Amino acid sequence: GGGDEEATTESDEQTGTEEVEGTDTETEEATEGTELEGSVVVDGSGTVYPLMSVVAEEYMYTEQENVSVEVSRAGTSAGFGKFLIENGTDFNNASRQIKDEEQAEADTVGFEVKEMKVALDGLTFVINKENDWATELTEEELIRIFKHDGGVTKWSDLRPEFPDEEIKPMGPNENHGTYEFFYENILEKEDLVDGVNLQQEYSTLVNLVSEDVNGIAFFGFGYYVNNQDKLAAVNVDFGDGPVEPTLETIGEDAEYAPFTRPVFTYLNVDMAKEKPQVLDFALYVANNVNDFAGEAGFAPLPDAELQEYVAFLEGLK
Amino acid sequence: MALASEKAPFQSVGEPVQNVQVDQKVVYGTKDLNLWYGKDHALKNISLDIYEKEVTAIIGPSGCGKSTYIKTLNRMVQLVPTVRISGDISYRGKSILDKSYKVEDLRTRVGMVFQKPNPFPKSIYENVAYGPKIHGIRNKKILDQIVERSLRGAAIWDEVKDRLHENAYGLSGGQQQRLCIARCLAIEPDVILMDEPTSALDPKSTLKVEELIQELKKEYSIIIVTHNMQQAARISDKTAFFLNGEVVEYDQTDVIFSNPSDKRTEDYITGRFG
Amino acid sequence: MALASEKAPFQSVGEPVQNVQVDQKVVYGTKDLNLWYGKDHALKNISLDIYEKEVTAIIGPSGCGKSTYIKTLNRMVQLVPTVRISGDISYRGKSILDKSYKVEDLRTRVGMVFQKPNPFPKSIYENVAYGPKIHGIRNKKILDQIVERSLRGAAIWDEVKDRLHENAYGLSGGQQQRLCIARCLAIEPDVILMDEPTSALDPKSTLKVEELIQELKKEYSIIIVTHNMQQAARISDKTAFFLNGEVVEYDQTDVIFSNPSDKRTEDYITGRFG
Amino acid sequence: MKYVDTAQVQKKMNTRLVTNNLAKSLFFVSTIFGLIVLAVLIFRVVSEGISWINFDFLTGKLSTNADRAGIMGAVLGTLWLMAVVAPVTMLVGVGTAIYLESYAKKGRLQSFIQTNISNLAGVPSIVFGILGLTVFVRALEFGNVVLAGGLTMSLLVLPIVVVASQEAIRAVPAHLSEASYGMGATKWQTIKNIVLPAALPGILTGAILSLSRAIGETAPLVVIGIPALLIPFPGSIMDRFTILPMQIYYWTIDSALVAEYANLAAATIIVLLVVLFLLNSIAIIIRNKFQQRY
Amino acid sequence: METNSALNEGNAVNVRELIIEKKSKRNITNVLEKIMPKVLLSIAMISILTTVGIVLTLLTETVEFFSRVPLIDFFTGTVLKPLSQNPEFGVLPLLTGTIISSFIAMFVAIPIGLMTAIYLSEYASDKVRRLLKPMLEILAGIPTIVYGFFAFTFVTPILREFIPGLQATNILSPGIVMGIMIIPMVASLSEDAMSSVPNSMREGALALGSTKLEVTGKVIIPAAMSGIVASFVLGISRAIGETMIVTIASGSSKNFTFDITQSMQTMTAYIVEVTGGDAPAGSTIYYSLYAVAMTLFIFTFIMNLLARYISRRFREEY
Ligand SMILES: Nc1ncnc2c1ncn2[C@@H]1O[C@H](COP(=O)(O)OP(=O)(O)OP(=O)(O)O)[C@@H](O)[C@H]1O
Ligand SMILES: Nc1ncnc2c1ncn2[C@@H]1O[C@H](COP(=O)(O)OP(=O)(O)OP(=O)(O)O)[C@@H](O)[C@H]1O
Ligand SMILES: [Mg+2]
Ligand SMILES: [Mg+2]
Ligand SMILES: O=P([O-])([O-])[O-]
Repeated sequence: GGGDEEATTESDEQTGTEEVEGTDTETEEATEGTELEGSVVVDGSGTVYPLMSVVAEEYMYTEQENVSVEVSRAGTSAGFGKFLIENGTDFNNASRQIKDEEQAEADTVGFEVKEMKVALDGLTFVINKENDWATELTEEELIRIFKHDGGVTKWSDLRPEFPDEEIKPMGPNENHGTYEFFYENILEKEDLVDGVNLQQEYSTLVNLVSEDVNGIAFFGFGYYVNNQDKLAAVNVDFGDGPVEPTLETIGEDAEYAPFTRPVFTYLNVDMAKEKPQVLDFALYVANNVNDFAGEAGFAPLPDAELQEYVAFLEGLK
Repeated sequence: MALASEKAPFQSVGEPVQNVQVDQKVVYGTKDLNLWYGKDHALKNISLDIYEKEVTAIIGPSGCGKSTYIKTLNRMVQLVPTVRISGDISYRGKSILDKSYKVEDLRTRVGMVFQKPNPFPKSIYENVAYGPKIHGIRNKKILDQIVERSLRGAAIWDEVKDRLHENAYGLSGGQQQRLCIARCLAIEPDVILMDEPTSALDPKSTLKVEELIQELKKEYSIIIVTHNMQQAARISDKTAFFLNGEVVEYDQTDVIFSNPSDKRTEDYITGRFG
Repeated sequence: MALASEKAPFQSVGEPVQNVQVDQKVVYGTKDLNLWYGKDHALKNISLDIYEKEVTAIIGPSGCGKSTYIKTLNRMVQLVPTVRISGDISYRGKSILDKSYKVEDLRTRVGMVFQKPNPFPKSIYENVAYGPKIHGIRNKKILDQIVERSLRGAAIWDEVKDRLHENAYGLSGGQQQRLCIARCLAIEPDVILMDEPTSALDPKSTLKVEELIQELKKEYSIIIVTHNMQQAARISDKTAFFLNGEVVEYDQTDVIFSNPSDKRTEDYITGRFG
Repeated sequence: MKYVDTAQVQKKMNTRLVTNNLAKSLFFVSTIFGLIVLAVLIFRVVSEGISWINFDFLTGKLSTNADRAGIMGAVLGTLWLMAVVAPVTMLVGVGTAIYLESYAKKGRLQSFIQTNISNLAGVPSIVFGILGLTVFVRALEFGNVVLAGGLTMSLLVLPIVVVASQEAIRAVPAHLSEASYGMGATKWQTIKNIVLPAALPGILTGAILSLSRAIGETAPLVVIGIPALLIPFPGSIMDRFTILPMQIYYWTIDSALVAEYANLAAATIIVLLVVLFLLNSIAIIIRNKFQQRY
Repeated sequence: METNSALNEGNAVNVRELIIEKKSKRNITNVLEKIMPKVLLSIAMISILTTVGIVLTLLTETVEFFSRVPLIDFFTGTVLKPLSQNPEFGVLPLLTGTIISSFIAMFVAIPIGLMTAIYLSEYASDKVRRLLKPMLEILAGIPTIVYGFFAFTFVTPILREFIPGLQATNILSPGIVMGIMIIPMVASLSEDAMSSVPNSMREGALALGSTKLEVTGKVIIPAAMSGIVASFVLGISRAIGETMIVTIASGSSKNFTFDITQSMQTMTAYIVEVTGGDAPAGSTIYYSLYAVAMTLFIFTFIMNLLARYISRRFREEY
């Protein structure tokens, strides 16, 4: 059924494009009409990258042709490394909140940092398509699989009716905010299980799980949505029955809330004051990011929250 | 390739440049041999009989085809991919240009000594034992005997008997050349082809090799290419003079040097050119 | 490098191997010249005077130091980094081994023709104009005159005048060699050194070059290395016989060839070795 | 007495000839093995990517949307990179080669430089990336722009040009320069007028091969840092840039995000291979056509 | 000869005088002659500077690294968890990854490369050689990123058909592909070594009735041994330094294992991972990058010196 799947992805793409086109007309009013130029440098989270790159591209095509928004994706922590220096990057995308020591570093260098949530992500656990037993797991079972002393090495350790085969837990490595969110918020800073396979590239994880019936990995919802033909998501039981991660269930007050996290971009406010194109792009993000979220596999933020950012940014002009 | 189908082990008289009387066995018969390197016509209508247990010298100016001819006799010339041959060469009555004639076989019967001594980068012993070994002789005692006899045959035994297992490159040029002759003797050839075997040697070594050749002709038929006319005069029984790929004259050596019938031979011998 | 400090423009008689009477101007005086390639003693105690407007031939077996000697005369030998020299060579009375003597100057006065014709991969015209150009002559008209005169001087003008701007590699070997002579004439040298200039040529071209040399000696002093003894006999006035880096004999050519005083010269000339 | 038994020799002869023929087949198969892999590789790439190559793809800007993504930016980035690498390596590479072949005395310094160059040739490209990052990007504060990438690549391919130029210079027969010296020419005159023109085909061949190495390298630029999304075209050596291999790299690892990226990567590989093939063909033509036979 | 009279009659130009006259003005020639050696020497020094630059760059940061992580821990540690809360910096996982992948590569490249060299040098006709050699060299010219793609999307899936336990990312597949990439290098250098054995050696052996196989096995290969071995060493060095193939096809697990079906990381891939993340300057992980690079540099440096030594020391005098 390869052909079928291809067809699905294609039509997905198309709907995506239409949505984007729909936004064009809306945002045109927001433009000031002034021609800006120069560059905006964005780095950071690989999870946020798909969202920010689409936003940036659309901004360049429809708003400011002469502004170059460069988006890289070194990972959240590494991105902060480039952000928290003099004349560093303008934005740093993050799939976790800035840490205290990072904030302190910004103070030392001497610039103001503005945190902006850009979307909501659901931490998704994916398994092989052939895996027909672990399609529904409890939150606690998932934690036991990944935790250092969870006492689980085989599926049958989890539930006796599961196969007597070794579990292959995987995830993004420590370069990634996704790892840190998982480590800090879900494992509550307990070590990961010994044999866990941590990878730099999400594509590697997708491949590993799609080829290994005993594999289970966690990453952002977006990487699952784009690979539904190869992977299945675990429906998580947080106590009230299994919840499938979807754009509807992901949300700070929705059913998938325990594994929902906001993703951010951090703005160097001093840069925004200095360079009009940085501020303009920040405004564009705040005004339009919700229109792109679904396409990139994120749940949208409440409008009110985004309007706060708009107000703040307008104030910098 | 071999166009001429008739085989003439004892070539009848009447060939233009052959005034040699037939009183000995013919080893090599060459008839209407033509050879091209690509478009380059290097041998033209060579007809020539070579006789047993004699030294036959081939002389001529540079580029006249001496090496080409001698290399045709053991088909080494065919290592050059562009070579085309027509005509016929028979060795002991059998046409060697025939596809069915195995070159490896021919070359075990026809040894060759080259212009520059070319020992293998191995020990003296291994150099001489190389031939017998590839032909399947593994018995150490027999090999020892072959090596000694060959080195004696090449008049170099006394000089190397104490260093048989040293690298052959430690020898002087003249010794190396005699080693190459020994290597050739080790497979007990019938004919030995020599392409300017002394041209890279000093006068003393040259003398030694010349003496050796005189000795060897009792057992073997020898064909030698040389650019040194005095050498040809000194050691050969018959001499063929090549020019531009043709045999100008082929006769008893003393006739060639004292009373050549062709003006070009005389010009060459008296050093008008070359 | 030059150990001998005394300069002897007109060398007195009394040198062991020099029976030449002093009736002409000396161009090159060589005294006690020794030369080493690293440890290799290539020239041993050479003492030799060379006279104006004569052809001086240098003969000897391969490796005896002929090329080395002739290359010492224009200090080309010093392109080999391991070379060490002792003794003295004077050109027109001035010691050329002296550091203060600029080689570029020496070489504009002493032309050289090599064994293999070595035209530059440029047009015929550019080949001849090369020398004048590097010496700063840029005027097109003057260059044209020089080129024509030099090509005429080398007896090749008629053959190439219609293709002056074609590549020199289109010429035959003999033509190339005469072109190299023309190139050499273009800077109007005083002496021309020739290292086996005909050894790569066919008989016809050899003849042409030999005739040219006879013509050139009216104007220039010529020193020619040759391995062809007949050639030395035909064209030279004096002949030096080298052996193992030593001058065995130096005399009038007819004396050397008809009545050599050294047994080794005789052996060589009669083809005992080499 | 005969030691060599002719009958025995005859008997062995056949086995020897058969062995020889078997070995020959084995050697041939080995030779062909590499070519088969090459064919498979090219076939796979072409079948995945060829239908994605069209005018818009070649001339379009980069996009996150696979359907409208183009590689003009990467092509121009590659050209800009070549614009830095070509002159720098030619100047430094040929200069070094001339020094080593014509001026350096055989001795410590010469063999030190020579050893150093052959060692540099073996230093992993990623180490050059670190050097470039530390020196050009950070210490000299160029940032990750064409100039920094170009200089890094120049150092990386320098040994290729040096060695090729040395060989070309060495291949100029000594009798040509001797002829020039014989006319009273100085050393530099001889090098400039005789040696370099004669060595030029070889030098150019080396230079082109080094260029094709430079535009195919990825690792040093990964280290230097190339943005994943960079839409505007580079317009000078101080602009940020991307090149074809980087684009292939990003699209390959992002194929987990958008499946079509794998096709884009394959299409870009085709373009890169065509460019490399053209460069190498030019090198071969120069080598065969203009090489003087002396 | 009439032509010669031209020399005497048309003495319109006196070249000798012209030359002497011009000589006094030829300052530029003299100046160039003086400064060119110096200019060229300074250019030649750039290559030395490059090496110095590499060594200094790596060394300063490496020293800093070892002030934080003991040398012993680095070289004997089997656990590499650079980003972990309790980081550990054992380089052994990377070393085994590097060595194993290079070993697999050479396992492919040496036999096939050598046999290819034999075929090209001893058996192929000139025409065939001239056709095949450039085609093989294309293999060496293909960007490594393409090989990475090939290993990941083609070779691994095929291998998994035969090797059930093989991971989607593993060291075997990139090892094999690296080997294929190195074939032309081994083949080409070995072929050079074999074809530089003088033809007289070949002729000598053939004239004794040897078959080509015997000539090759008994004369040519022994004579070319040093060049052949040097080509192997250079091949290994190339495999050690190769980056993109392993980065893409072997993933980034820092397993300390000898199981080639597993994902492993090489030193080069580690450098890509860490610099790709551009770890903040000053962190230990940032310095670890340099320590690994230094190790890699020393590794390949030794290999290259070794190759040079072998091809020099054991160069046969023919
Ligand atoms: N491998 C080759 N390919 C093409 N032409 C060749 C080859 N070998 C020889 N020739 C040509 O064939 C002709 C005869 O060459 P050959 O070597 O037989 O001359 P020779 O008499 O042995 O000369 P020398 O005394 O210089 O050794 C020459 O014109 C030569 O250029
Ligand atoms: N560049 C060099 N380096 C070392 N030794 C050399 C060099 N050139 C010549 N020789 C040695 O010096 C000696 C004389 O050589 P030279 O070339 O002068 O001889 P030749 O008489 O010209 O011989 P031929 O007739 O072969 O040209 C020889 O032993 C030779 O090996
Ligand atoms: Mg010959
Ligand atoms: Mg000489
Ligand atoms: O790539 P991350 O979003 O996990 O940092």
